[in-house]
Amino acid sequence: MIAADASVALLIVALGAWVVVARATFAAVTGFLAYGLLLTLVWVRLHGVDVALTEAAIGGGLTGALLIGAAARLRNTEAAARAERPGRLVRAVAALAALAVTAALAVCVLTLPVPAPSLAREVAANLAATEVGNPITGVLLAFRSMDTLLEAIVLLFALIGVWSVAPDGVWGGRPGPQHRLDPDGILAYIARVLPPIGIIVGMYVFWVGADHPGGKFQGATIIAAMWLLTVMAGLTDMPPISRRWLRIGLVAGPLAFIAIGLYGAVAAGAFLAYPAGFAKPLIVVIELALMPSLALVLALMLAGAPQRSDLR
Amino acid sequence: MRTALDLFTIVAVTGGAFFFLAGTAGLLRFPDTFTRLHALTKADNLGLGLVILGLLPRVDSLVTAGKLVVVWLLVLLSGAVASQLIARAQRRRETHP
Amino acid sequence: MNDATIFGLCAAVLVGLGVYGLIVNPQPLRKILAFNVVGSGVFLLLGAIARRGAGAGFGGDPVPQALLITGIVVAFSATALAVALLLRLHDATGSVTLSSDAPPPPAPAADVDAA
Amino acid sequence: MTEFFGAAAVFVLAMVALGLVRILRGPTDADRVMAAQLLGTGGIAALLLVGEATAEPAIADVALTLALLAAFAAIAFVKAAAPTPDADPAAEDRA
Repeated sequence: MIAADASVALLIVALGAWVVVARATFAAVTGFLAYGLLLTLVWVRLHGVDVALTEAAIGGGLTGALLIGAAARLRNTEAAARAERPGRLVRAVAALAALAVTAALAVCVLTLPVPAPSLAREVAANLAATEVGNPITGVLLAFRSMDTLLEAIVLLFALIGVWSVAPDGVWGGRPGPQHRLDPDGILAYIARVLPPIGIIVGMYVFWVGADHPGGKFQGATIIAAMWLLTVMAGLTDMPPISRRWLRIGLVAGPLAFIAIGLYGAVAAGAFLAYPAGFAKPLIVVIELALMPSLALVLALMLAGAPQRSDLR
Repeated sequence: MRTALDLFTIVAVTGGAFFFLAGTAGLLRFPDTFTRLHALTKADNLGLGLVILGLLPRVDSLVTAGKLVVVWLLVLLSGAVASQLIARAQRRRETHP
Repeated sequence: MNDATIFGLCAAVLVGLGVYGLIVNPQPLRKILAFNVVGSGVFLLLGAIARRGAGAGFGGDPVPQALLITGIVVAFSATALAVALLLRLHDATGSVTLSSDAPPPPAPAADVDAA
Repeated sequence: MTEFFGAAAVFVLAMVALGLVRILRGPTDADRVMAAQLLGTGGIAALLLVGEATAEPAIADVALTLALLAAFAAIAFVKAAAPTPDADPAAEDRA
């Protein structure tokens, strides 16, 4: 299988080079889509199926749609930007810098300590205490749950950042353009057929996350993508960002997470500690609370800043 | 029995690989966007279908087998929709430049 | 030469490629793309390190793998924020140049300082 | 059999890599999106072949996710390529 690994690695490097040097931005973006797909394959080869699932959902779906949309909207700026291409000297220096970084990292890779330091043994020894079967979920929601809490909050801050670039006149309005519905069109067709399947798959991926690869991020991403599909087909519209249910939905997950953390401080002596015997139910509650908030935040981030002020 | 199933797997997967070859050849050699779309959507879906067919006898749980069939159906669906949409967008571009 | 080493070296090359693109490409969207290439290179490096830490019945060290999931989601949010800023710059000024001595943009740049 | 699946995965990937030439050459953006779509199908096939080789059932879930989101980028492309934001290209030729 070394041959398979080496060919995937070469293909990825070729695509990475293409993303960087392609003349047309759109070509670079499409190259990046393919690149994300190959990364999914690499995560499988590196025995990180959870990571592969995340990459498939985020890299394959959301990032691709985000960048394609941006590239299409910025198409008319491309000619002007070509004139700004730096001269030979800058390019040579940049190439030298890139080579130096690559060489340094390659030396690090080749001189990594043997035997490799690993926390796998500690995770395996303590996983039983969390009562979840998937070690990744154990790490994300028990051993390093502070990281996950902060991540959820970082996502909220990023969304506030996206919203805050809206012009004053449309603040609180609906993100993105209004898509016209063609009730018999093929887009409306797929937007009716795919979301029910997608929601089942999303819930399934979320639910098996306790014991098998999967989890709330992957499930939330799939559900967010399904929602955006119905929006793009014109079947539904993005809500105005000033809606109260929307704001509550966004903060409910992180707030529940913090509340359980505080409960741990009272009941088990440390913030985010779980009392013995309650680890699994508390983890399930956190995941259940976090998932709708994550789906909302991811979909709204992709939809972008508010553009229409109609508050109906 | 095992050997017969293995043989079936090898034949189906090899056939699938052949259709990927055909799809790529069409994508590279056909003269315009529409014919290329044609090559792509026919050959690839058949290629993936045969690969999945070949893998089915080796799957030990019914759930996983069902998932694989659903994967194929979803790819068929999204391939059909995406090629329709791309072809229409392309025709619009060519008729109203 | 095992899988961790192959993809570790692949990651080193990707980071280098991304750094080059980040410096050389004048368009902000291309810089975002290059930054994502750097990011995925770093993730891949961490993935290779996780693979080396396989043990106790796991195919890879679960701690760095969990960090990777967090990282991929955060990288998406950073990209979405960068794209939102860029589109707003484009709406406000009609151009997306980062150059300080570029010709003045056609649209009035009343509410955004293009420099 | 592991070697056979590995070889088949490499072959499908090689085909997909050849298809990437379309992303390089274009000439239109539609060709590029289409080539990415091909890569999606081939990528799922390669993933399943590699997955059989490593015998991890959860790989079917990864393939399911990829298949579900396969059309997402193409739809975003068609929507973004429409000249006016609310024109639906799917409605276009039924006049």
